[in-house]
Amino acid sequence: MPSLNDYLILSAVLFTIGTAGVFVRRNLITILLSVEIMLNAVNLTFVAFGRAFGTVDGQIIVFFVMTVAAAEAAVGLAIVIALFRHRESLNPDAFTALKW
Amino acid sequence: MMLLLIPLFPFLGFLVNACIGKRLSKSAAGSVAVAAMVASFAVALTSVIQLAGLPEESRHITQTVFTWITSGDFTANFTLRVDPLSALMILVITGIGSLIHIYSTSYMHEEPDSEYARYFSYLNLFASFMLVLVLGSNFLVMFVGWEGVGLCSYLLIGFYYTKKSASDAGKKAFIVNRIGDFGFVLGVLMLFVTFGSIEFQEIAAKAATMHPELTFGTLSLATLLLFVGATGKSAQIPLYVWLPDAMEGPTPVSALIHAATMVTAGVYMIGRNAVLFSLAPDTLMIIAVVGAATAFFAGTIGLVQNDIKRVLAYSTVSQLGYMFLAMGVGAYTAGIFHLYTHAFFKALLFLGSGAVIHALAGEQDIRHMGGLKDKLPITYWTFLIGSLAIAGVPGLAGFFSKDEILFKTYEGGHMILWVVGMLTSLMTATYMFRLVFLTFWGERRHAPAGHGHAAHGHGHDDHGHDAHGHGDHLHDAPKPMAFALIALTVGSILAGYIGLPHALGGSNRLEKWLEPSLTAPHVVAAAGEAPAGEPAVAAEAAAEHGEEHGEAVGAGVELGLMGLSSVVALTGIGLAWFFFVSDPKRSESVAQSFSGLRTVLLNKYYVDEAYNAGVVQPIRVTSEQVLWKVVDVAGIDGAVNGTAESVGGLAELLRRVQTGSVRAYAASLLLGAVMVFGYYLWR
Amino acid sequence: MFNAISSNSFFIAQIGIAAVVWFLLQISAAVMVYFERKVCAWLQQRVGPNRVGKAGVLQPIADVVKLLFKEELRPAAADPLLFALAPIISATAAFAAFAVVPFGGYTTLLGLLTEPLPLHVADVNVAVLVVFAITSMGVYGIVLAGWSSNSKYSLLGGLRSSAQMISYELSYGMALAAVLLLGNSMSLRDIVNVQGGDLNVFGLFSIPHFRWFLFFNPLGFLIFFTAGVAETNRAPFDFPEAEQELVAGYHTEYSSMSFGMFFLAEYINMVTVSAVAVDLFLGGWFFPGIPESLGWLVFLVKISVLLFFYLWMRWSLPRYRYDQLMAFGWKVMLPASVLNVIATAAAVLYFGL
Amino acid sequence: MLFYLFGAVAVIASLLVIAQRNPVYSVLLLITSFGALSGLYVLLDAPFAASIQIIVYAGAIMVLFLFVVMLLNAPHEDTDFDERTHPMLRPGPMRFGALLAVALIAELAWALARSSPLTTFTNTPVTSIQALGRTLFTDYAFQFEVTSVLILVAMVGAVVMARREDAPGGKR
Repeated sequence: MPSLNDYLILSAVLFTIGTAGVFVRRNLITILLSVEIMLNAVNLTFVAFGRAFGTVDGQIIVFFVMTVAAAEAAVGLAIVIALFRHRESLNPDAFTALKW
Repeated sequence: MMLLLIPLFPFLGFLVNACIGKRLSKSAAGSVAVAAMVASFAVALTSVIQLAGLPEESRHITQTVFTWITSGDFTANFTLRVDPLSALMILVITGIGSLIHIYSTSYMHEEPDSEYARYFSYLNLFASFMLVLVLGSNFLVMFVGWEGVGLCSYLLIGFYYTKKSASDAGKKAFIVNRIGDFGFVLGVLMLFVTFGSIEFQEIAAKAATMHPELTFGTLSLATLLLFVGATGKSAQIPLYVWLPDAMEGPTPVSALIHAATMVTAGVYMIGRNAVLFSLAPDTLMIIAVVGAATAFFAGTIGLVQNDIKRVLAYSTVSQLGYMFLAMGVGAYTAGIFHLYTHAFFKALLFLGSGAVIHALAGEQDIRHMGGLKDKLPITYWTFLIGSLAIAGVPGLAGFFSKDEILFKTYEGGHMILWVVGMLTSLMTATYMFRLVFLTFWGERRHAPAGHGHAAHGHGHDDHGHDAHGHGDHLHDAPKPMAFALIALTVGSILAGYIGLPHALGGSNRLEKWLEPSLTAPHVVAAAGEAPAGEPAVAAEAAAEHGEEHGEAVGAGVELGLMGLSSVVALTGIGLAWFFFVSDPKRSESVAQSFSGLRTVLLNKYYVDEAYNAGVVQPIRVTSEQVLWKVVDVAGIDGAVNGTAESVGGLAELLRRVQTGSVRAYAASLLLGAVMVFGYYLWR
Repeated sequence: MFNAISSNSFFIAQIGIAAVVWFLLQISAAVMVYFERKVCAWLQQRVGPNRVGKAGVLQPIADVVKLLFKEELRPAAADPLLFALAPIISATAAFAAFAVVPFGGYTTLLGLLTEPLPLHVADVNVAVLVVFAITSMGVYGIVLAGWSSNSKYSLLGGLRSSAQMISYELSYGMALAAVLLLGNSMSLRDIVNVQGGDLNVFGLFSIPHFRWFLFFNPLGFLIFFTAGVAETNRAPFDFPEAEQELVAGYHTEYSSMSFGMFFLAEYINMVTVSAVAVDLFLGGWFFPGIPESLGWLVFLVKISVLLFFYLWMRWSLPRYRYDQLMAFGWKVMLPASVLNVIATAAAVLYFGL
Repeated sequence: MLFYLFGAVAVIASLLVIAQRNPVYSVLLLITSFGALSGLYVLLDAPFAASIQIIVYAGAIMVLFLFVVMLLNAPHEDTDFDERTHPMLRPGPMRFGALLAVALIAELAWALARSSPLTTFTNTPVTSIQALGRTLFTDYAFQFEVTSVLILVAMVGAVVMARREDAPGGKR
């Protein structure tokens, strides 16, 4: 029977993978995917804690996180599409016009 | 409720004329304005009748229109209140106001439509503000009217704004009034601090029950400040200078605002707070002295002025001085009475002079008039009666009121003031009849070519020329003007009889009528009996001591004084006749012999010059050299620009952070997260 | 959440049931193919398959054999892994969905077993959600097939179907929600048991085993069924494979058995949707006057009725236009289903159903 | 041991997601990882969370991703752009970020090491969806409403942004 810490370690690992993904990848869509990974890592901790404390709050927060994730995905992808129309590229470094 | 309608009608008239006046024909605009005034007069009349029906102790009608300001425990309601005093005022304002409106319809007829509408909109606005002033039941509402009439007076004095002198006069009036209003506001604030209220009634009640030692300092100061406001509004020394210049406005305006109504606001205000002032004897003394001084001073100037309207203006100042004298000696009734009669005959005189100017195509210099007696019969007779009234010839309005004042002064024991008053009334008679004789009697003295032209800056030019071309058949006042003149003449003859003194077998009805307004509210006074009844009684005593002494001194003295003053009046007229009719040379010779004094008088004692040198210039110089060139440019602008520039410079540095690379932002975000997290782990 | 396995024989029996279900599903596909043609023929006043075997009953077998012997083609430009994966995904999803669908009461297999055995593969207390989840997984099969085979027609078909399925999943879920309110549970078995109660007709008389949610929530049923049709890409919503426009949509490039799997998946999905519909609305294995022991038969009959509806619709209704489909899905179905949920909730609160 | 199975799947899949050059594969692998996570939720007696994990994430959000990937015909990363990228701009933040990621996991490990290990789950699990729903619509009612508004806003925003100018109808 795995302990709470195991779940936490797992989610820590996942979260870091996501974080690394955000930086390593040069494709906006993949970066968004990495963000989703991070979100899910957090969700895992929530569910695990909820289970540990025997409350439903963990799952409810997961519910909210998912809603937010959906919103984020919708808007993010819309932006990606708009960007892709302007330059035929999805590389975030292609969009550095908004600076000094 | 009806009270609101009284100021509302003129205001509506104002709105109509101000908004769509340009598109209205003259007759339409004029009739709108007149209708508004007449309607308001009707309402005023009905409400006063209703008021008279009420029992003496509760003789007032109050209407709270809306709660205006509420902050903490302080609330100011927009409340209108009619009591005997304000009843008298609204009747005068609406009544004479209507007449003057009617008069104006034909007087201003040469103006282009838009100007015409503008004129009437201003006039209506003035009326409405004036009514608010007298109807307001607390200082705040009164102050609204107070400032409002100031504004209208400014607008109307500068009505011919294309004329430099006119606009200057407007500004002068406005600024001088500001000085007075400043004092007024301070006084109001002080009263509020002292009594925690701005309602006339409450303040009066509280003050009446206050301990004398409490009242001593604060009340004197507060009332004094209020009086400063009054001097501004009612053209007393030292702030009278604006009124003579105000004659730049159209003559009916001078009649309405600068003779009948607005300038008496100060007097009214003092009457309104009679209780307060009675509790501040020092202030009363000052008021009395200032009043008397102004009366005399202005009278002397009036003797030598040559502009028909300026003479009247100075006489107005001096009559106002009379009123303040009355207030000062605690004869509030007398003061208000004089205010009321004066409204009639001074309006009449102004309108008469207006008729003359109208007939002479804008000629205002009496040296170029004369011999109009037969040309302008109506004007002449009405003007004559007005002059008799103001001179104080027995049987006419002025006689009773002026006499009342002098009598009260005398029995108040202020001998010097009484003498000054007498002298002034002598002068009054003199300069008034100088005016009459020079204007209407003798030969027609035409203006030297071009001079007349210069004199009439009014819109009368077009119809000025033909008047000059064949000056023989001048036309007398047209119907509306004639109507107004005659109505006012009747007024000036009869107005006095409501205040017929006991001595002449009349029971001074006016005094009875006004009493409730001038004494502390009975209920509260009664409540105040127990702890500090003494001052309350004192207050009543002070307010009514005229009556008591009336018995004390006795009718004999009063009669004697009347006789004396009538003699004085006749003497004055005689003097005028002696100098200006029987042999005009005499006046010249006298003028020669006292040339120095004459020039001084002609230049109004150089007061304007003194003010200019002592007040205006220093302020101008300091604000130009110091405030503008140093404080504003270096200090304020420097601060503003400095802020802007420093922010800009900082931005120059900070914007380097904006690499525009999403990943960089994310990195910084993560860095922050890592550091915060690390901190919590580490500590 | 899987209910405890009590004894060996019981365990074996369950395995058996799983196997039977799996087999039956396969068969059903074949049967469906046959009936599809037959019904089509009837509706078009033709004879239909009649060569292979008596009245062409063996036709499906022949088809399968044909499919098996065809060559497995793969476009050069296709993405090999996904191209292979896609049909498997859809087939798996199709099969898996049925796993949580109960299709009968308890049986002891005529006394073979000691304790009664529930007739389902797996009882999940959120069965409804699971069904929903798995159907939504089915999308990937089609989308990936469309994308991986790297051909315009396929891609278009894939995109269309993904859009279509996402749009109709919403109404599908909403219809489910209404039923959940009525059944006050997410376990299909509980829901069916509730429907096993008596139907009280206006307090006049009551019919046993007739408390079907169809009567309480007809609109819900309509929506559910329509959405189901769309989910399974059947006419009149068969856009992914609109022959006239896209040759054959997402499986244009597929041949042989991989095509067969799509084929299979489509029919099994139909069965699953019908089964779920029966469980949710048509009182599962209950029917007035028929003992629960014969429940599975009742269930079968009901499913067949629904399946017949599928065929009937396919051969009698013309296909929508794509934009019409979308407009219908978002502007008619979704609002209707939402209103339906609200109305149902209100009714449940008010009448205490 | 199911936990380790699912955990391994999740981690490996996620790693592959970011190691993958082809976004389509990334999406699919992410879906796999989500499947594993939902399995973990099941193990944590959270069937509801598990189901919506599949329905919402795998079933809706990921389809959306896949859809976009296909719509843009997702370019692999070595587009002509990358060659033209400003060298100072490209690798710097990437390396730095990776470094930070390492630091982060180090910190997390540290934190876990310090924390007293909650060995097992002793509390009785709350599996009933009724309880969940009750809490959601009573204690979290306000948050729920806020979220709905958020969704609405996101929807409008997405429609507006993804619409292309020449086609007023807009694209999904």
